[in-house]
Amino acid sequence: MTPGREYFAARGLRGKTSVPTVLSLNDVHKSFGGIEVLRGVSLEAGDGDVVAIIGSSGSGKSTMLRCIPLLEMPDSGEIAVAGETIAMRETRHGRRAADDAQVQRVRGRLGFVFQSFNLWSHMTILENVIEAPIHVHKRQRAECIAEAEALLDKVGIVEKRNAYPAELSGGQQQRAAIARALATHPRALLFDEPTSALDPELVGEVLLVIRALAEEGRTMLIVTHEMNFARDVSNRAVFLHQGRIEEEGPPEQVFEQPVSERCRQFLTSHLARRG
Amino acid sequence: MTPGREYFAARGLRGKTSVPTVLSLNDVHKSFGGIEVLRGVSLEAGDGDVVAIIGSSGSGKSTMLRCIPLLEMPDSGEIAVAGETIAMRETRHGRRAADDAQVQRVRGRLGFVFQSFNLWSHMTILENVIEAPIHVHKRQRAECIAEAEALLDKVGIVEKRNAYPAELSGGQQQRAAIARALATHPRALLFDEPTSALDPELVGEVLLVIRALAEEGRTMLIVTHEMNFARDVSNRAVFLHQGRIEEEGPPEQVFEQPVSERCRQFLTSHLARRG
Amino acid sequence: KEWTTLRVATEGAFPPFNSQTPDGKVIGFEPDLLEVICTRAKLKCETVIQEWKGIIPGLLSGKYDAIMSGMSITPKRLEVIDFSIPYTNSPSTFAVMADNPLAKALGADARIYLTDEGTTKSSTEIATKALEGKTLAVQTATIQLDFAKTYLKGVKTRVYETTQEEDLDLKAGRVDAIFASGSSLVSTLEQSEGKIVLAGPKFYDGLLGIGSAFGILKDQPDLKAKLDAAIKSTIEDGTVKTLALKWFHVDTTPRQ
Amino acid sequence: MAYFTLIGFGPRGWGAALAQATLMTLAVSIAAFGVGIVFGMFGCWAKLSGSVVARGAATAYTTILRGIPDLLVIYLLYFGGSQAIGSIARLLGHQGFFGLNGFVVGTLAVGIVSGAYETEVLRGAYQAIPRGELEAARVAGMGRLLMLRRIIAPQTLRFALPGMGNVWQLVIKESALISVVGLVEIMNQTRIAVGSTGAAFSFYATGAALFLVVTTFSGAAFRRAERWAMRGMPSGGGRRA
Amino acid sequence: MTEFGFLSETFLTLIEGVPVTLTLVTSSVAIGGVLALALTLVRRASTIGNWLVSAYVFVLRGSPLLVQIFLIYYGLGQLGFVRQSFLWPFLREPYWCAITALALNTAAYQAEVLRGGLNAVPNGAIEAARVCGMTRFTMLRRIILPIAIRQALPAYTSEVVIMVKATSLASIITLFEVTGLAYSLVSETFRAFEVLSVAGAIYLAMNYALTTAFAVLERRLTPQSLPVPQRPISVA
Ligand SMILES: Nc1ncnc2c1ncn2[C@@H]1O[C@H](COP(=O)(O)OP(=O)(O)OP(=O)(O)O)[C@@H](O)[C@H]1O
Ligand SMILES: Nc1ncnc2c1ncn2[C@@H]1O[C@H](COP(=O)(O)OP(=O)(O)OP(=O)(O)O)[C@@H](O)[C@H]1O
Ligand SMILES: [Mg+2]
Ligand SMILES: [Mg+2]
Repeated sequence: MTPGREYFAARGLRGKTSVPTVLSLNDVHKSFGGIEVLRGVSLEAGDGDVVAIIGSSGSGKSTMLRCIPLLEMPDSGEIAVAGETIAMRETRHGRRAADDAQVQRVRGRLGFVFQSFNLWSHMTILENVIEAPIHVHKRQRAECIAEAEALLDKVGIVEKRNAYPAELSGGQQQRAAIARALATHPRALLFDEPTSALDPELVGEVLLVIRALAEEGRTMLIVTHEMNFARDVSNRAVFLHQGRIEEEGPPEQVFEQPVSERCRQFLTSHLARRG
Repeated sequence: MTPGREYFAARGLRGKTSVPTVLSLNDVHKSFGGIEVLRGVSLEAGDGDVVAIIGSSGSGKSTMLRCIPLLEMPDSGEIAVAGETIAMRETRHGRRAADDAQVQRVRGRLGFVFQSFNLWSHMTILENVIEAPIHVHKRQRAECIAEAEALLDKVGIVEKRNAYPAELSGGQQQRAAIARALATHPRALLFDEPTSALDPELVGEVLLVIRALAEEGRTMLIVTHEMNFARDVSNRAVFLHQGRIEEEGPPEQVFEQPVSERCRQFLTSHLARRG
Repeated sequence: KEWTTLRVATEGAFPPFNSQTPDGKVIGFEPDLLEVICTRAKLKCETVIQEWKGIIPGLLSGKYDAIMSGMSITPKRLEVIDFSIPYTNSPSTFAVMADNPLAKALGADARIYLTDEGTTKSSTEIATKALEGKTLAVQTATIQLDFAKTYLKGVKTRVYETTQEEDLDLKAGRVDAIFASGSSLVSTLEQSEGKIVLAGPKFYDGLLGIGSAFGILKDQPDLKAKLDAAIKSTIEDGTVKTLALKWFHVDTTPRQ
Repeated sequence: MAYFTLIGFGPRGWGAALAQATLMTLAVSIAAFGVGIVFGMFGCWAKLSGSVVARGAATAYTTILRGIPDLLVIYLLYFGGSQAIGSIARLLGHQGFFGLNGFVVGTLAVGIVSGAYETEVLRGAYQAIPRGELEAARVAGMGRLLMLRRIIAPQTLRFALPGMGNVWQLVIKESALISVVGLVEIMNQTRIAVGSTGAAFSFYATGAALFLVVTTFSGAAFRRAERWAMRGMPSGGGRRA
Repeated sequence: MTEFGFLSETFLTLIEGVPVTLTLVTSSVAIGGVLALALTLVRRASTIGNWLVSAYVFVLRGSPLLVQIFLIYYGLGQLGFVRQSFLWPFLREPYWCAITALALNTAAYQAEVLRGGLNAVPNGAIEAARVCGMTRFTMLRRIILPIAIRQALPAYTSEVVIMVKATSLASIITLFEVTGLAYSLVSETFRAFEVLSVAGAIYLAMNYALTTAFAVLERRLTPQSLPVPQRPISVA
């Protein structure tokens, strides 16, 4: 699968600012009950960028991802999507979004795959996928169904389209969640461990899907524990440690010559079991 | 990490019947709404056996595991734990366990780690862990707490002992679920993708925990998508395909010289991305 | 059976027949009369407060021996229980707002006995005509409701559960007149401070019954005889008249 | 008469009587609510049990007791009960009235009726428990009772509390119906006062206010209980968006 | 009169009250439902809204419906300016007062039932809706309410059944439906058991039809209650 790798390597050379920024986090902080989980995270991603986010459990990866669509409200710092900085205001009850309509608009441009899938239990798989295109993006029902079926076929669960989430295996639920996120043609996609429940074959397929999306110019952030996958899929990698970005760069650099001591140590355990 | 590998290789040579059987499934069938998900699965595991179960998404791995403590009622076939065959009877409403007390006794000897964790949301992590030892196994509270804290420490989340499940990251929840399953000192442990939310470091640690348990003579069935992990941890591997066991044997054989065409193909995608 | 004690049920919320003071003492026409009757019948009487809805079931189940609560003798009630002779009989009549022309239109203040068909017909025709297009308030399950159904055909009636509610709607203008027992209207007039007046003729007898009496269980001739004798003596020596004038401001002694 | 004289504690005021009636309402309601919970738990258990007979019986119970006017239940229990006992006693040669205690019968009647509602509330809440957590309890080897006590009951309570609050309100107001058995609770006392003084508004408004006093305190207790039951769900469902 | 003759006559008398009961229930439950939804929206919109709605729910749930009907009908009728106002032709009629009182009351209860349902909506489902850019309203309509209503249905069924019986209170403002007629008949004939049993049978029939309809709805809305056991969807 080297062609993909080369394709990205070429893009990786571009540097950060050569393409318009689609996603950006600027000095984002977030605490839960006094414990600081994010301690100033800054990150930018442009068109076609695929950023892999690695780090140990509890390092704040999910929290960081969840801050982008404001599922968690950052205590401080800025978030921008497609050039639009989300306006915040301080209230007596803490920080809030200043403009709900803006937040909805911004969210409409994003796709999110949750670590715990969060499919809507009262809808079938097909209904889950067509929900946002029809009701948020106001597209034609028939067209949405056709597209949804194509997507479900791509992830290999089209025959489960009329099943409810509770009737699916873990991997099938995860694929449904991926299809749901893709259905709105988002500018940027945020994946929280999108392959955790998938077998190696499917991981390979998801890899192909993500590459195709990158070629269409979509931006992606991918939190993952599978180092092979992270390396293959990304053109940039970020190592998060205790709420800070400890290491950032092209995957070759992060995975092979990490500067940070902590990152090297983290990867050792992986490498140790590769041979 | 070769010592472990050798240890298991030695044990793997024992053959199936040299040690008393702890878990056995005999020709288990299971359908959901007309679709046959398990089509006659037979499997035995003895003291200290660690069986890795691999297979593509939807092949029936979780269903098979869930049949053992009768979370799913098999349509036909027998299940035995620690030499005791679970008695079933046919009723007008289908097959049922004949003796509830027996089922509870058998379940009390098993530990189960769910694919979706299923922590009790109204209890803190510590309470989750001590629940069964105190209330099912009637052990001393103080002793249970001490042991639970040791366990939580082992999986690295002892500082979260008073947090509720909803306040934990995915990996932390998974580790809590593992600690909960270990707390009752079960004869046999059933793991459904126990490392899906874990980073490589933690995967390594879970590996060590499982090896230590195997040395204590505990029997384990582990469903997993991580082939490296499966190979490292097990002394026997089983490849499930469309509800049937297609390949079974020592990990070396299953992973390196699989007989079944389908198994070879499944593993290729993994191997392809290993280099 | 030898009667020495008697448990008597009263609603305790039907002035001026019976009502309560805040400390739970029952006052009114009936308690006063009961005292006299009990002395004369040599009975030790004990009063039980019982909500109206359950007052007859309570008697039937033996919770008390008699009911004295402004209960008129009617054929339907006679199907289930027995009555003593009546101790009071007040006429039924109309009440309207003082400034309403209806006060005059309902006809002259006269005693009409329903047993006399001629006067009944003419006076009810006048009343029916006066009430055309108007609304009349009557209380549910009363002899007055039966009267309205029989003699005031075509008049729109609205049925109320208690007398207080009739008063309120008369004042609010939702109804134009009330048709009720004269003695229960006494408190309506008092509480209205002159804004409400009685109007039209006063009707007696026939459908409207022969008055209020003790309700007792069937087949208890001893008790009935005892009560009847005592009531008779209070009527004859004018005790009933005195008490009626005190509580109702009119003489409601029943005809013998 | 001025309002405050009317409801005051003076010789012509109804204050003391109303206060006593309020205590009676409270006593009856608490007892009946307790009875209702017991019936509700049995009903819920029966409805969810595998037994066809138990389920049928529970369905009949909830359908009939929720379906018929509550007063009928009270009538049947109180007058019917006394009549039955009375006739048995007469057969045995005893005389007189064998009244059942009004408080006991009233409490029982309201309890049985509210138990039918409680059944439904508990069933709805039970079904909201994530299935996975029940499976986790099962594989831990928990028996039915243990699972009920340790997992199902606390979680059911969490989802049932708002509904149970409704049932509590219902019970308080249902207690007003049992004045037919002669208990002087708020509504009955109000009715007597209205009848005796004619001051309908003053007393109805005061009666309503007294009910509000009762519900203020019980409402606060329920809110506390809910907050406690929702522990561990910092982002519990239904948060503001 | 024979026992059977009495029962059938009672039945014929009481059945005349059924239309009154049904119109009162359907209109007040429908209006109350819309109101409850509005209250829920207001409650979630802001802190002040939450406070106001809580106060409303508190007062309406905390006092007897009987008193509420009484105050709306007789209380407002006492006030001179209400009688002068344009509302009087409307408030003059017992029917509209009854519907107003019943709807206001059930709205408070329904809002509470809905809140219980909302508490049971998994947070994950809400988050998934938020990240795909749904407006609050769409989210409420498409995700939250369907799940919440499903959860709240048993309690909601109870509420409607209670309303069917609560309509009997309308008799204090001169609307005689089944219970009102039954009480009149009881105080005419004093055969409480027989009359109330017939009334009970009529209510049972109405409520049985209602609960059956709701049970069907409940089954329809519960895909997971297919014969297969339920499976967890997600944690957290
Ligand atoms: N309750 C159910 N109702 C209907 N179908 C079900 C149910 N549970 C599982 N299935 C189906 O059974 C098949 C096997 O499911 P199972 O969960 O055992 O797969 P798996 O091997 O664990 O897959 P994964 O690796 O994705 O978790 C799947 O196709 C699934 O859709
Ligand atoms: N709602 C919450 N309340 C309190 N603490 C929280 C909450 N959510 C997350 N945390 C804590 O914040 C830290 C970071 O959590 P996060 O979910 O971002 O980790 P992660 O990097 O995604 O880990 P994993 O790989 O295990 O999913 C953890 O220690 C977690 O316990
Ligand atoms: Mg995470
Ligand atoms: Mg699975």
